[in-house]
Amino acid sequence: MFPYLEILVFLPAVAGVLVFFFPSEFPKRYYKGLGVLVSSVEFIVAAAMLVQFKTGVGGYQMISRYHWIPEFGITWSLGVDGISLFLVILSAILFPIAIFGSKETKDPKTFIAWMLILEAACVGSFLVLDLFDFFLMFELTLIPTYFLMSNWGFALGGRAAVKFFVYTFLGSAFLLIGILALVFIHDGGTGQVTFSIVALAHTQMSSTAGRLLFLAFSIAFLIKAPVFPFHTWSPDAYSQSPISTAIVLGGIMAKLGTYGIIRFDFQLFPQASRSLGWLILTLAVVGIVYGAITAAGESHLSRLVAYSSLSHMGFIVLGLFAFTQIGLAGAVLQMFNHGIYTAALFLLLGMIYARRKTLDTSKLAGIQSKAPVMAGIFTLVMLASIGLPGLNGFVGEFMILLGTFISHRWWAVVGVSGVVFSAVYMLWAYQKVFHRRDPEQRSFRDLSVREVATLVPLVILIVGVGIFPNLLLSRIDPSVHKVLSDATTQSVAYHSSLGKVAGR
Amino acid sequence: MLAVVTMPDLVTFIAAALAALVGAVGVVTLRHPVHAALMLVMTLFAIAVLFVEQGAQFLAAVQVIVYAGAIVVLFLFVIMLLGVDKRESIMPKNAVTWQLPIGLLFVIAILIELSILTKGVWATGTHSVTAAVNGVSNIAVLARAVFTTYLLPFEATSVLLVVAVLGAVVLSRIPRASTSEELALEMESDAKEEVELG
Amino acid sequence: MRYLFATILSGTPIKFPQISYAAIFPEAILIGVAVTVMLAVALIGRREATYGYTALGVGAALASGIWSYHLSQDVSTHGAKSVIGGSLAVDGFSTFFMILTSIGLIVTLLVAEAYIYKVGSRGPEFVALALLSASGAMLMESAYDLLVLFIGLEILSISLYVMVAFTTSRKLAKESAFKYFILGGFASALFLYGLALTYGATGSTNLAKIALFLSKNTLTSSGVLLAGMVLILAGLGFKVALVPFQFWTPDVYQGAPTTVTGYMSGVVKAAGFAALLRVFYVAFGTLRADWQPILLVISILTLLAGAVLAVVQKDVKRMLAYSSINHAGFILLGLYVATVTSLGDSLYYLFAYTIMSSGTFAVISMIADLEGRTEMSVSLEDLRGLSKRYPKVALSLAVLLLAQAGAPFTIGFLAKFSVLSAVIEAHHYALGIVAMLSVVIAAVLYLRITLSMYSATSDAGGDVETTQSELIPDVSLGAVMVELEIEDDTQAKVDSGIPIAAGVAVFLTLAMTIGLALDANPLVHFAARATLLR
Amino acid sequence: MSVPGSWYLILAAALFGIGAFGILVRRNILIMFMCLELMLNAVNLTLVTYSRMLNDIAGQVGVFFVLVVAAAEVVVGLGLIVSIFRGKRQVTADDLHILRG
Amino acid sequence: MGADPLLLGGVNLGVVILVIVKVLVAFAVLMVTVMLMVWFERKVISDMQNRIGPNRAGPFGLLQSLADGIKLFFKEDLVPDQSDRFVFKLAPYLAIVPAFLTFTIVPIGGYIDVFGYRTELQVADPPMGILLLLAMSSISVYGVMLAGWSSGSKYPLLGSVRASAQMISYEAAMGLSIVAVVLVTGSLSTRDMVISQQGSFFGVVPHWNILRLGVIPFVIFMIAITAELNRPPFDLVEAEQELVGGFNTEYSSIRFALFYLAEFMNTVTMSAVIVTLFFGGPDGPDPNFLHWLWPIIWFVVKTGVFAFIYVWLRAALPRLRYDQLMDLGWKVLIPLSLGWLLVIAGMQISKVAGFGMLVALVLGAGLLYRAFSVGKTTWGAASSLSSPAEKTPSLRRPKFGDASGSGGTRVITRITPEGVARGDTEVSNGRT
Repeated sequence: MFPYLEILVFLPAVAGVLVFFFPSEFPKRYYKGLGVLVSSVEFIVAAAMLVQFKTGVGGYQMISRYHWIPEFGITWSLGVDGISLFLVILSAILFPIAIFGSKETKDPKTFIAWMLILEAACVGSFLVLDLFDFFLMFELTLIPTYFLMSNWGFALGGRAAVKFFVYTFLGSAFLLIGILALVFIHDGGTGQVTFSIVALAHTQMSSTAGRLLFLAFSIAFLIKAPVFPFHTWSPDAYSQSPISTAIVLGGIMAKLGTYGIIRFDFQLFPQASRSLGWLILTLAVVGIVYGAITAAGESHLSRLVAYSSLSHMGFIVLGLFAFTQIGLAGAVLQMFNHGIYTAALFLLLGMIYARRKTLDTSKLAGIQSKAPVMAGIFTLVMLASIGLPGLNGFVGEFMILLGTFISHRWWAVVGVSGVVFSAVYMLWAYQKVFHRRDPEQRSFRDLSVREVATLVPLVILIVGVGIFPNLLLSRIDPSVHKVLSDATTQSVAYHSSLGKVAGR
Repeated sequence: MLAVVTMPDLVTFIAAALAALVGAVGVVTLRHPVHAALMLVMTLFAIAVLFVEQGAQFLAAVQVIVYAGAIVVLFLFVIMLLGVDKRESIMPKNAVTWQLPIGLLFVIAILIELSILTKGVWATGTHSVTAAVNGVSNIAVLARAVFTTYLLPFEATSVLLVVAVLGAVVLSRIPRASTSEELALEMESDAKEEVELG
Repeated sequence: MRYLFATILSGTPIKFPQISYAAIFPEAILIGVAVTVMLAVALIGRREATYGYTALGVGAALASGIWSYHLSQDVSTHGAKSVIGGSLAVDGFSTFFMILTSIGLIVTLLVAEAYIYKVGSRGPEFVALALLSASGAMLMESAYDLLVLFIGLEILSISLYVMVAFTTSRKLAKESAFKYFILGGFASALFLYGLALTYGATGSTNLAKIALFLSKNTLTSSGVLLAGMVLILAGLGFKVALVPFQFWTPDVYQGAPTTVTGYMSGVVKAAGFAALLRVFYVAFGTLRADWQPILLVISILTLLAGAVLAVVQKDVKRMLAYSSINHAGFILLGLYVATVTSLGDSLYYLFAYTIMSSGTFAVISMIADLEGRTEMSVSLEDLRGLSKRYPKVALSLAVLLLAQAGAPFTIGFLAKFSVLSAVIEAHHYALGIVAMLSVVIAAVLYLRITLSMYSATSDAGGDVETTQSELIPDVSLGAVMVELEIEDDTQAKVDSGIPIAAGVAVFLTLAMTIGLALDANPLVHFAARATLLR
Repeated sequence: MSVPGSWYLILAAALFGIGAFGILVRRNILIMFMCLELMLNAVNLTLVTYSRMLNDIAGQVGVFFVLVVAAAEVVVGLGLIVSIFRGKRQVTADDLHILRG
Repeated sequence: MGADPLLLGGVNLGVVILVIVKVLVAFAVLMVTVMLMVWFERKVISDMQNRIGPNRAGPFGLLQSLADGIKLFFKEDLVPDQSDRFVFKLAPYLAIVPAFLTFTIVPIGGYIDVFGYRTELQVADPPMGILLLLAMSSISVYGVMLAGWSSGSKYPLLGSVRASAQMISYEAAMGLSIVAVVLVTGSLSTRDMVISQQGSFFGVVPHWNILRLGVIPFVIFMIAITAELNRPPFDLVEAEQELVGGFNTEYSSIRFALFYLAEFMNTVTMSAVIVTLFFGGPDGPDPNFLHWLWPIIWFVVKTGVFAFIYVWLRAALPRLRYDQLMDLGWKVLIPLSLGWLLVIAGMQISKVAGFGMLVALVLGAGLLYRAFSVGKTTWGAASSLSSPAEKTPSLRRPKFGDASGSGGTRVITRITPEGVARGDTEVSNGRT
């Protein structure tokens, strides 16, 4: 079989490392093209994989496995299922766009190299089936991000990068301890040291141990997502990153956290996930409301997106811990959607910044009349983010709320307020930036063809997924079902409700 | 315990122990390096006497030859060569005052640890693992041990001596490297370093 | 004449121990080549032929390493044994460390090539001293008797005192050399006193005999033994810079020639830990309950102090000194845990650490050389814009630093992982979290250094400050681009100034840092197989 | 019957302590160095005493090695001091104040 | 194993008294000998210089030394103002005590029976015997050194620094030649050494160490000991022309007398030691009566010969220059004695380990000596290499990328007054 997954992980990694060693005579202007080229090839491979992916099958597909460090029981194993599938696709879509849309002129060689390595790390994190490998990849995302943020970021990028790094690394610290503890508990029970997710899923442990491990894992994922109250790094990081990195941060890396929750928390500690679900649910709901309120008060557009992201990630977590088929499927779908429209938002912000050198809502005004194309696309993306039916944001959010309502009614009720708030702050910001009359009547160039070309794929996805969610759901559902049935014995009861929603 | 100790032994021990202690205290308290060195010699001699008292004549002689004869002489030599025979006040004004209490604490810790932990039981090991000390003269026994059981460390000491010779040669050849202008720059950079770091 | 044999041959005839020349070959070749170097200088007198001397030294180290590997193969087939009257152990542990020492020595010598060229007339002596000192390290690593250990320690230390003082033309260097000397001597004295008390308590200095005695006897009063143990720990702790005894490290690391600093942080630390591990595992293995609490406190302090103090430094060498303290804490964790597998984990960490640290200091030394800075002061400011001036050097340093931070796909990560796994396996979860905390703190440090290389020069830094309110260094395409392009052309060839030997050394460490992580199993397996002779 | 070994050991411990104290407190480099020698001598006394108490020659062999080591250390140490302080008048550690702990 | 039979039976009052008597007798004898030695030296030198020498006090001026001593004793005792008083007063004693202590290990005869106790004719016969000589000779440096230093004056200080350097330098050679003796004796005890020299080769030639060892250790020992004693031609310590009077310039009165006494006591003692080590000590023909007396006579005669030789040397030889002195010590005597030691060791071992060992060690010794002499010549050449003119790196070091770019030739960092110059690339980056 064609090694899609290996290529997906190693192509950008090898390309990234090679770029580092390019001779300095290599003209600088070609680097960006090179980056786009590599990531586009990556996209093509990902697309081919999507075609190859068998629908209606729950487990991992295209599994490959090599013994890497037998002494530690570490293997190098890759596999994809419905949960990781669209996250990989998301990465493969967003990276070319981020690179293409990037405006970094300083040291393009290193920039491209880091971006490609970051892509490899992100894709790798989604694809690996071995806890050790996952941790490696999970960690590996930090380093490029750190450098991208501090070297190409805004003035305070360095500080934001340190904050980001310390927060997420601290989370990883717990993750690593948790992984090791789990492995040795498994070792104690079976006498077999392994890091394989599949093998570890059936580890027998006391409920206390399970809860502690669940917390250790969750902290890492909640920080990465981010979920209230671990989000404090994110506004700084989003606002100080270069646009391309912000796209990756908000669009892809945030999903690493939620992906980790499904993949590891649910599969490895199903009981603890259920018994401590209320805790995470509460955090998620608080995050939804808090993020929305804070976003409403925020005058810096990037920070606004960061807080809105907090709110939206809260929704996703809500969907996850609802422990219903529909909620979980919605959450997985929403991960994809959120990635798309967040990326689009950041791209637009970058374009605004390139023209006005500021993202402060109080200093921006009257763009709509000068740049109608931009305003139009912005409106569309914003509406998707608010969750307007027919656009992609709606499907996921609706399924999440529905799923949560089934199992955790009151949380869902509070969560709905987030939708309302998001409409408020988004429209408010839109109104300030685009509709107010600009007192100085400064000029504002509309989007160039190139910029439109950058945005078009995302717009298509926003609309397309909104209209045909089943293209995705049909691939997501079996895996979600498998996760749930592995995690719970009662999944059959909820299965029936899936039919109604899916057939909508 | 005292009853079984013979008089000459007791007298010798007390005299030598006192000399050793006085010498040691002298090294630590006397301001003048030369005086301190002399006090050190006194301690070394006293220890040599204690060696003889315990039947280690060879080591006593070597102790005097190596320590008193070579080491302290080298000390004195260096003191005179450098012309640093100035008095040093024990507590210079700018001295770091924490050193004294720390030092005291450290020493008291060692002594208390030893005296309390041991509870009077000082030696718990088995008798004669390597070779028994043999009567009046143990030089042959010592030599035998050095050339059999401890052959390897004995040979290794030769490496140590090579290192020492090499080191001494290297260290004493240093100032050749500087031309006058380098020297000038060096001083300048010294001053700069002080500004940067001091 | 009759008298002679009456004296010497009276009593039992002297039974000389069987000398296993194969076992001491790694040390012997180093010593032999050191002497050869000096003889060559005396007889040929060409002191400026640095490549020749370096080649001799590297050849010796290589031979020693290869022979050690051969020995380790031998051990794995025929089993470990003690040789030469039980004073040396030939086991997986000792051969592991000998190979490690050879690698460290090779790197040191290669890096030193540029340095000894600069030192001029005293260059060959440096090579000889490095070889001798490494032979001391090897002696320490395979010592099976406390006295042998002590002699090895002193051979190592005394040559090192000289190497540290090799260029004392600057005040800082003088000071650090002396500080190192006095404190090193102090540590040796502590170790010796510990040796003496241990001898008194057990009746032997041989590790196996001590262990045998302790396993057979229950001491009525273990005070002397405990005191001896603590003093030995303190003495060796000084050498490897564990926390209450670490205060000399930053000064000495900063003041010493960077080449020597690399050597100290790599080979010397490895030797110290080898001694520490062997003494505590073999001789005091039965007293585990007594030393574990002490080690727990020390390792936690070492981990945290190393990491925290490193972050507040300004000079790169000082930072790395503190970070090496942090690493020492990790290695000690393996000893503290003292499970069957933790020894191998500690060894793996040591190996990784030695490689990374030697490499890092090699690059720092290269930078100081290339930039025309003094050896002692490479501050973060100096590193600014390094990636522009010397892209390859900067990249190497970045990789090595990231490896030290524990970045994935480097041996640094695997090392931390393996020690942590030992800690967790023994159910010390809190300790594991503390260790990871220190990693997080230390990582910030490494990233800071790396970042400063990749950020603009200090001039540009000023610009950033003025435009802070304006946020981005972006977009006004034309002018900036042209400027950058011009700058690049002038600096494109700057990397060509790298001394060949040092370049090879750095490449070697880089290759091992990455290569041994990608194909991790051989080294992991090797470290796990490096068991102690008991 | 000669004096019990524990007396010697206590004396040696005291000497060791005094030497250590001296190193920590004194600022004159040469005197610090002398204190180091004092400590080594205390160790020697300990070893010889144990050698007698245990009726085992190993302790004396140890002293033998310590003497060699001490000699080597002094040679290098004094060489160091001479090379450092050549042409200076004052040999106190307080002169060395750039590096603080 | 030689041990004084006196002490074997346990210690009681009689033994203690006997030991004290032995000490006192030895001291008295030594003092008298020293007195005579001073006279002897002056007389002999006078003779050699065609003078008469002391002839007023006593028969042949024999009491001249006593008279001088009494005169010095009554002179004013001056302590210089700048001196370190305690050390100044201590130094003379440090000079004289080792001189006497060395004498205690010299066996001057066989055994003697007194009051039922059998004892050796030597003050003490410790098992480490000859090491005491080394110990004491190394202690005797202190007297000279501290005397010079404590005077608080430049010339004495220079004298004492010279003295200590000289004494340390020659001690090594001396020790190595003693080791040769120990090697053939198999014991450190002086009595054992003497005993091992009894007998003869082929019944004719005495079985003395000077012959057993080949003459070389003796020559080395002789030269080294002369230097240790600071006697001519190695008396740079008290070179009047250069140093006014050496380390004892500031001394007067009885303290000066003590130094003087120490020097002559050392001369006598060392003559006795040479006899003990190389000339069989009290060994000699024994005409079968007065068994206890003959050894003493032989001993005294031999010692007298060496005492004469010392005086002769003083009269005959000019003083060495300081660098010559050091060269001789380090570059000739030490390698020579090392090499010879190897040869002797080879001879000893070859009896057990076969002839090949001897050959190997002789070869080794030859190589060793050769290496030293090569080192001697090239060391100078090496140091000229590091002279500033030649240090300028004329060589271009090969670097990465040398072939490709003309700009890539980086000359090694040079430090110039203008700043740090880095060859032909980038002279300044704005922060030199």
